[in-house]
Amino acid sequence: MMRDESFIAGIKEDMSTNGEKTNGANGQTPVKLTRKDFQTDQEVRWCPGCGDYSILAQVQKVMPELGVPKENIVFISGIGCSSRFPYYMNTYGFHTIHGRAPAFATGVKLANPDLQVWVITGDGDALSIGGNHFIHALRRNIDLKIILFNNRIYGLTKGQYSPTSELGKKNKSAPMGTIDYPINPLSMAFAAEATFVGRSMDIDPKHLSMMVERLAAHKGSGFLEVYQNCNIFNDGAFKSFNEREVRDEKMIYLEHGKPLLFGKERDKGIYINKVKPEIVTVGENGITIDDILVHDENTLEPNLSYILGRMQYPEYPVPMGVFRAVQKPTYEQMLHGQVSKAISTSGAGDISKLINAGETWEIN
Amino acid sequence: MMRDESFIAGIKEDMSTNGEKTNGANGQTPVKLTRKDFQTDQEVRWCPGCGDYSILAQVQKVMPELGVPKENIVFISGIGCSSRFPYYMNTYGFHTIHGRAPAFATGVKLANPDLQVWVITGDGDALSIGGNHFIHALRRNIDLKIILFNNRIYGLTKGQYSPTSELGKKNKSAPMGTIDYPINPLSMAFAAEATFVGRSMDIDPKHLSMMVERLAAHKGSGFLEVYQNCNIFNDGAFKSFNEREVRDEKMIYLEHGKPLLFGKERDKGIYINKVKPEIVTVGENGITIDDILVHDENTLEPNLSYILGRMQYPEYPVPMGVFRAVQKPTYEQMLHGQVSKAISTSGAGDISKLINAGETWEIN
Amino acid sequence: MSVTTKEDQTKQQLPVEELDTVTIRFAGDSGDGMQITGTQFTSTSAIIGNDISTLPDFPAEIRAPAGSLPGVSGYQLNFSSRDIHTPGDEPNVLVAMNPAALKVNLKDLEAGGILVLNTDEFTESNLKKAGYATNPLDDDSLSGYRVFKLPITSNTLKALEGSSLPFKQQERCKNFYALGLMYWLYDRPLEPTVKWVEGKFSAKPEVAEANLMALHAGYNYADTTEVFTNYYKVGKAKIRPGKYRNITGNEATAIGFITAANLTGRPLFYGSYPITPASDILHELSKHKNFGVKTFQAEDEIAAIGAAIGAAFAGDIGLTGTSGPGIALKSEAIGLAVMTELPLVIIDVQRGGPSTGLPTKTEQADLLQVMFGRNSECPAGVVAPATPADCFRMAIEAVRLATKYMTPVFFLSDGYLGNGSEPWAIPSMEDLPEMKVSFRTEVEGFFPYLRDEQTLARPWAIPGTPGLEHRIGGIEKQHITGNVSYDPDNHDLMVRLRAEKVERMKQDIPDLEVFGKPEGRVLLLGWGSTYGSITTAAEQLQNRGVSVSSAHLRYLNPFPKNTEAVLRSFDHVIIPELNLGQLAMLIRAKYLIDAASFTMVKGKPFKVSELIRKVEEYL
Amino acid sequence: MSVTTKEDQTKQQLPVEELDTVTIRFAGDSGDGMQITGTQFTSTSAIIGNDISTLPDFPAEIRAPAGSLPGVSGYQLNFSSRDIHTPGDEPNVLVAMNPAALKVNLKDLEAGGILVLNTDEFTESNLKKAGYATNPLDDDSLSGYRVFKLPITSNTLKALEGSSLPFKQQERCKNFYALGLMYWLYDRPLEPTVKWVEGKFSAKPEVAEANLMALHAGYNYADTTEVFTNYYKVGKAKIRPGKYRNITGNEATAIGFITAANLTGRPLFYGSYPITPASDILHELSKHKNFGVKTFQAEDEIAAIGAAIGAAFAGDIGLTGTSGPGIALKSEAIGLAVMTELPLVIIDVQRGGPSTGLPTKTEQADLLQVMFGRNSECPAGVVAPATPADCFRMAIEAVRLATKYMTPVFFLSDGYLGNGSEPWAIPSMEDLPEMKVSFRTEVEGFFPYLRDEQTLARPWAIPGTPGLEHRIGGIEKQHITGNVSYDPDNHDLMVRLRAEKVERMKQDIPDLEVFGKPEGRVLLLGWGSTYGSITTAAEQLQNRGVSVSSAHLRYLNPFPKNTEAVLRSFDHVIIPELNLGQLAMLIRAKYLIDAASFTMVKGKPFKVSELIRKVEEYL
Ligand SMILES: Cc1ncc(C[n+]2csc(CCOP(=O)(O)OP(=O)(O)O)c2C)c(N)n1
Ligand SMILES: Cc1ncc(C[n+]2csc(CCOP(=O)(O)OP(=O)(O)O)c2C)c(N)n1
Ligand code: SF4
Ligand code: SF4
Ligand SMILES: [Mg+2]
Ligand SMILES: [Mg+2]
Repeated sequence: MMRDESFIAGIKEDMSTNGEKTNGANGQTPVKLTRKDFQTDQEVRWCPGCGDYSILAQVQKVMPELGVPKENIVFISGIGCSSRFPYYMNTYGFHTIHGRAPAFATGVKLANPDLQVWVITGDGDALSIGGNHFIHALRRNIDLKIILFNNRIYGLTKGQYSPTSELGKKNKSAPMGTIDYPINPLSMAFAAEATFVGRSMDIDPKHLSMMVERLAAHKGSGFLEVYQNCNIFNDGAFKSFNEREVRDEKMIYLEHGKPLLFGKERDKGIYINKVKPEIVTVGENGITIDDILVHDENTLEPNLSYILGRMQYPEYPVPMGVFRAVQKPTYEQMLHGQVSKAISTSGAGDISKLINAGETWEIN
Repeated sequence: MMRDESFIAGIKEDMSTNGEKTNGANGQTPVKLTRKDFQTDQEVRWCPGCGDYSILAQVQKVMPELGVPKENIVFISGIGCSSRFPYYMNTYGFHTIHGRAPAFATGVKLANPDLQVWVITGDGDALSIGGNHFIHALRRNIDLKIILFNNRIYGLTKGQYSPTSELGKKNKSAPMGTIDYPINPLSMAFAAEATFVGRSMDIDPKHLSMMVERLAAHKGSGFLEVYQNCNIFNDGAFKSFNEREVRDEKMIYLEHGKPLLFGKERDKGIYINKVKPEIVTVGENGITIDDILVHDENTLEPNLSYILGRMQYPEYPVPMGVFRAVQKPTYEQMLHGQVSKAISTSGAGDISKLINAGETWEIN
Repeated sequence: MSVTTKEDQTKQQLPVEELDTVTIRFAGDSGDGMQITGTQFTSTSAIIGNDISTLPDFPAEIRAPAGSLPGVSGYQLNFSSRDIHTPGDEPNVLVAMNPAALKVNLKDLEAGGILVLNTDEFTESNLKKAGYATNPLDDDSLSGYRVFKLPITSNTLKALEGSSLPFKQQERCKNFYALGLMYWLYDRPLEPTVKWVEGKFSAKPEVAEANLMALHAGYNYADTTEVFTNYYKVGKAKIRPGKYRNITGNEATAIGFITAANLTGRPLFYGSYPITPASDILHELSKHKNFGVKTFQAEDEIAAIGAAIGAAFAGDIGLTGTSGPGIALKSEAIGLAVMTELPLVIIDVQRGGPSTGLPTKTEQADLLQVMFGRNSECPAGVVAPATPADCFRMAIEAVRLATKYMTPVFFLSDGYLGNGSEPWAIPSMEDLPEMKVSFRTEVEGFFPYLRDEQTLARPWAIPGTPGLEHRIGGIEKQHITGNVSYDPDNHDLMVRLRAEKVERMKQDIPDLEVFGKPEGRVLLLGWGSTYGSITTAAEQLQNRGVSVSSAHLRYLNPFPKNTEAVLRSFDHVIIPELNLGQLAMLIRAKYLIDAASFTMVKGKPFKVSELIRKVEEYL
Repeated sequence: MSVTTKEDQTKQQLPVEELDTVTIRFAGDSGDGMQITGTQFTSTSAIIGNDISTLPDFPAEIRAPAGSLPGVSGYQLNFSSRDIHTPGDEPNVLVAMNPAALKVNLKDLEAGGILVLNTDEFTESNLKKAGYATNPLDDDSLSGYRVFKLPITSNTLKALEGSSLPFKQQERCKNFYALGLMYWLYDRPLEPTVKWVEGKFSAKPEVAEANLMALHAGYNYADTTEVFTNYYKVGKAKIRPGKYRNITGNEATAIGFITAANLTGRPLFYGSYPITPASDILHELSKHKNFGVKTFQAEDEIAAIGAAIGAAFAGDIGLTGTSGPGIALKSEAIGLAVMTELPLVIIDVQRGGPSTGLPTKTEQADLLQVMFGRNSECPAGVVAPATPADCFRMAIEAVRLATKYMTPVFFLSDGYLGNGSEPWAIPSMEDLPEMKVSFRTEVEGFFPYLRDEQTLARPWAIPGTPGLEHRIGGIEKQHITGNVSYDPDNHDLMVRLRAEKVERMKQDIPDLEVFGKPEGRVLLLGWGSTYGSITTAAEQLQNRGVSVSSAHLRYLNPFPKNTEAVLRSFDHVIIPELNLGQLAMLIRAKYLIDAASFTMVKGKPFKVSELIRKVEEYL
């Protein structure tokens, strides 16, 4: 892609410094908000025990920390249980139509880059009907904070398989078992070259809130997959690896600049043999800590992240954390940059000139 | 995805041996077809000089070799210059709507797995409006032979940028330059875990016909990207690496089981340093042929293919050939397998039983 | 058929009242099993020979918080010794399992109606969730009803003492207790439910036993405590003899299409993407793979219809189903099916709108969408079942017309039909139409767009047929050859041919029938799920001796041949619809008849009384 | 203004004929530059004061094989000393640059018309490509015309001898040679084209020079060879004084929306996905980023409208544009905009259908789609420009209504309007309406669905406004609060409020004007791009003294207040449409007037003569 570099350099010059206004940037005294400020008067209508509650709680907890005034925050969702989320956030919100939330969010962000725009979606919403918008929003590197509640099922429509359901799973619409090979949401995000990709889960609130904070801080297309339990239609979908008792051995937490270690004793690690990750034990077979892959979120080529994202249970420990966080000019910066450049080149638009342009003639 | 293995094993048992009938399988004497048999009486309506002609010629050339009777071949396309293709193939054909060809093709293949079903699409058709169907067809591993004519432009609508257009490219709809980061079609295919992924180009007919043959032979979701010159709206899009004079140095042909070598002297090769490919020279800096990555199409995990697919000009030589060719049960096999299983378990459906099922009562 | 168990001894001494029609509504929390209670009461009533009609009412949330207003789930049924067509305007009896259920449903109960309350659930916290400031058990807000305050939960638990089931599960049996109470009150036998429970829970005998104990406990409680001072009988209805089963519209739709495909001799292919209230059709069809049915859950509605069209091209019976928002998405592809003249049936189980609207409620507002919701002149057939069981017949009709005329046909159901149920007189195989399809195989004289003279259908020539290789697509076709053609006159011709083809279905559809006198003062003209209310209104008015007839369009495009003649035989035509007057618009435009539109868009069917009041304005 | 160069000397001695109207069609291969020839002739004619009207006719293929029938590209223009409204029924002159162009266009040429042929291209191979068995230059098939056989290509090459341009490029100048011929024949000045060429090719002076040499060569050839034995003059038309420019409908649309946004004080956001014939609006808008215009080429039509709705939510003027198939795809999202009551304008540049249809041809068959092509009751405003220049005005109207009433409005253009051009009387800034929008900022008393009493609009409260945080969405809204509501009565109310809101736009749109007497025997009622033919037909009939008037609806939903009154003032209403009677259906249903529908679906406008023949049936 020969032209990228010089073009981006050009764009960087044109760019006005757009970005969300932080608290007080409006010229007002910053008001310290609390979690309660982000709750609405609408009754929360998820099934009792649903993992969505925990995600809501963590997001509401993180919000006041971000220093963004709540009028500058917009939550946009598609359709699904998860997509009811905006009703419970006392910010601006838009519960749109199935699968298209990234498109609406794109319009909001392009219209006003000062807004912090979140997208809440489900595995069906984002990866089935909405797969294309999801990919295109990510590849454009528009600054959206996308959280996908992955419960591996269609919750709202009562239990059909979703694109992340396991092969062979029996359910309402596949009584003999699903025959669709599941999609790996992270692979999609890497293919689309999302600049931020992370994963967390409903039942690890501390990690979850940390990930939400990281996502909020990122400028560019951000994607966070959250494993979420649907206790009605797909109870325990993740429990074989994410229950507290087994978690240490069956999951691995990614930390930038640190070796990829896991296990109760933190003695197991990931070693990359050519391109294939292998599990090795430090201290066995001559393996030392130096053999262990050191995590690096920041490489522009998503090769490593892609490989980590493909590590799946039970062959591998399931990675949690930030897979990738890189910086490149965002779509809204480039678009508004072109607007600024056009104005500086041709002057601010003048309607009278516009309509009188081209060849004209007078009739007397 | 724990359940895969046992489920697939089960499926394999259920599967009737579906597959395209080859010539003569109908019980008729095989007739040797020629290239002419695959030409129609419709005037070919592409611009003179368009790369599409070459692709048509190669496909028409390969067809008779396949041994599939032409009544069992179906070409399905979306909308675009490329999508006019079916009109010129004297087989069954369906010129559908923009972006949705994989969906129509899925229906055809599921209705009759004996048919050999080809999908012809463009970079806009497959990756812009049709991105989601493209991914879902691939991930289901339904036996479709998808050829994407990538000319990095919207041809039929006269020159707007496409999802594969280079960043910064000036064109009809982006007079100040495209600000969309381009999509890498191969990355998408790997993310969707397509079981066959290849690349070729209009101006290398020998390679192209070989790739078409390979694609035809594959059972499962097959994807072939073909670099195609649109001499009207994007002339020379690939010439910086694919012109005859520079090709040897700037492209690399993948061969299964062979080291990844290129260059006029075939002395340059690809070395994988952790997960990052590097270009090295055999005989320099202590590099021997054994350091060179040996190509392997058949690993189930698409890690390596993914990394190769991300090698882009000018940083890397552009790979051509088969990136990945693996075998797993196809969607139509599993679906028809479930049908067979249901019949063997519950008996062939009986309408009278069906309507009289459940609690019934008599009124006299 | 009535059962006399030993527990029935008290009953014999109590006064019994004969009623001809009763409407009961069971209401409780989503977790309370009210749908089961309702369907059990329904089947039992059907089995003993009542005519029945039902209306389930689900909450929009999967499982709203227990005890909350949005979490209330209801099931209304009407059973009668007469021929009935609606679940009843106002319940005569309301069984409310908690305060929220009372709050949501009380306004519908008839004045003086019977109100059965589960007192155990009227706790402070539940009252608060339902928004009651004071406890209605204690204030006099219920004084206008015959209230029975019963500790249903605790009685159930008492009856199950010693059961090995966990507490929560024991508690869940309370719906069977309530069912037992009602069985006693309306003199129903327990056997059918006993049989059902035993079958359903055959793998979990403790659950079966607990449910049956609760059922009997409820029945016996009523019998021994004399809490009810009389009981009721509702006699057998005069129902056409035959074999019956209870069926929901969505079930009838699914098996209707399986049957239709079977009659054509081709496999059924169903491409769909889940959406309320159409998903159950996908669920049902996916269970019947042994009929060669292929169900394909696509990535979205567009892929679903795309696959169905592809399957039709390849010779399957192509079917796709969804609700209104999904139809919007499918509309571009429907245009392609019209242009390529392939047989395709599109199911629309309508729901409240616009946009996401009221997904779990019913509406009839997609008629104009299915008629016109595509670019350019793009005609398609439209049929609409009138009752849940009628879905079976109209499914067959849709396939018959689509395959015979080689064109898409809409099957316009709605949430009320889909989820509602009624007894279905199971047809015998001989009643079903002949409709075997045959593909073109003859090479000589084959042209993809050469038309049948009578139907204007083009030949169905499927891939795999030697010598008929041809190409179709969405660009205008040349008459006869089917080649791409930009010729102006050809386009005009083809546009008119496609329209004429749909128009010609007229020759193949039955006349519009009039219920009542064939001429007179007022005709109520309806379509779709309003059949029950409209027919009942007409019937009641006719019983009063008023000159009112009704007619119900089950074919909406084209209209039956005699439609205009029927309409012109009445001084006034009133068209009641659950929309803002869509059929009325079509009728007015076509026949220039000043038909009055009567509309209500509340996510639920008309009440008979509302229709009667409307008609009275014209008398 | 006429130019007398030294070459004009011969001309002075030849007879000149004064004509009041001439129709020329230039036709050639797609690569022959006929569109440039046509537009140059058009601008020059406009500049010297003729009234003009044009009809370009592109092939559907990008560049079909040279010399083939599908590769023919044409440009027809009508210029006159009278007020004209159509590009003319039949050309008086046909310039055919090759056999294919002759083959495709000859049938339209008037009997005895002038036929200019480029003999150089009548080679055997070209004749074969065009399907000529014998050379029409040699047989007598052209005997009914005044044929001029000229070696245009070789003359051009001769004139360019010595040019440094490659042969191919020299050959391409032949269109300017042909233009020169026609300029001479119709007595047009060369200056405007000279100026244009110099400007256009300022970076390539050799090209400019070659084109101008060809132009002069053509002109001089006519002047010196006396191949034409007379020439023509077409005098100035009486045109309203003012400043004019030639403008296509798509250009007028683009700058209309830029102007509209500017008048509201908000930036324009255009979300679109390319599609013929709407793409040029995207191209044009993308050039005007200095007006703050943001163009977003989305991944598909759904994303395009989604982004436009998102932008509207955030306070931009949300605009999305496409053609019929794209509208089908957008329909679900339009429903959301209706439900969330956001201002949005949807452009539909209609084309031939159904399905992919005839993508480069015109049609008026999306009216019912935009009215009804969405699930449930989902009303939106609809405006339709009548001429290319009228697109400017109606774009402003669309934005004015959408922002004032907070609801989606369709802008219904078509291929004929979009690509066609006409002189546009450039408005002065003072002529433009006041329509500044203001957002809600007041926190006190804010409710998302509290309505303006007069317009029923809800407040536009955009993200970023402190204290007005609120949530909207596609589920039914509670009146005033905008909270999710499943209440039956609320739903009925909201359905009717949304309909009423659109209906109330009536108070804000001008009356329907009648061209001709306000009452009489026949009214021709039209809409959209048929304005020209209908008005011309009415005018010609009026000139004959016949009682015929015409009226043109530029507001289609709602109709202007006086519509019924206008219609009832005539014995017969005839509604000519390029569809199967869509407006006729709406009018008949609404007013129960027996309006006659006159339809033609040929991918091109009515001929005036066809309309006149139709009207004559009613006289
Ligand atoms: C156009 C359209 N098609 C289908 C639906 C029905 N629908 C609503 S949500 C949903 C899937 C929800 O699954 P997911 O996105 O995983 O969300 P969850 O409920 O599991 O949180 C579907 C199919 C719809 N609302 N709109
Ligand atoms: C629903 C719809 N939207 C838009 C179009 C217009 N359209 C036709 S082809 C095309 C893009 C073609 O690009 P590509 O797929 O790259 O094919 P190419 O012409 O380059 O071969 C577009 C936007 C359409 N036909 N249908
Ligand atoms: S259905 Fe599942 S995902 Fe939806 S609210 Fe209930 S538990 Fe949560
Ligand atoms: S526009 Fe480009 S892609 Fe299309 S036919 Fe012409 S050269 Fe080929
Ligand atoms: Mg889900
Ligand atoms: Mg392309």
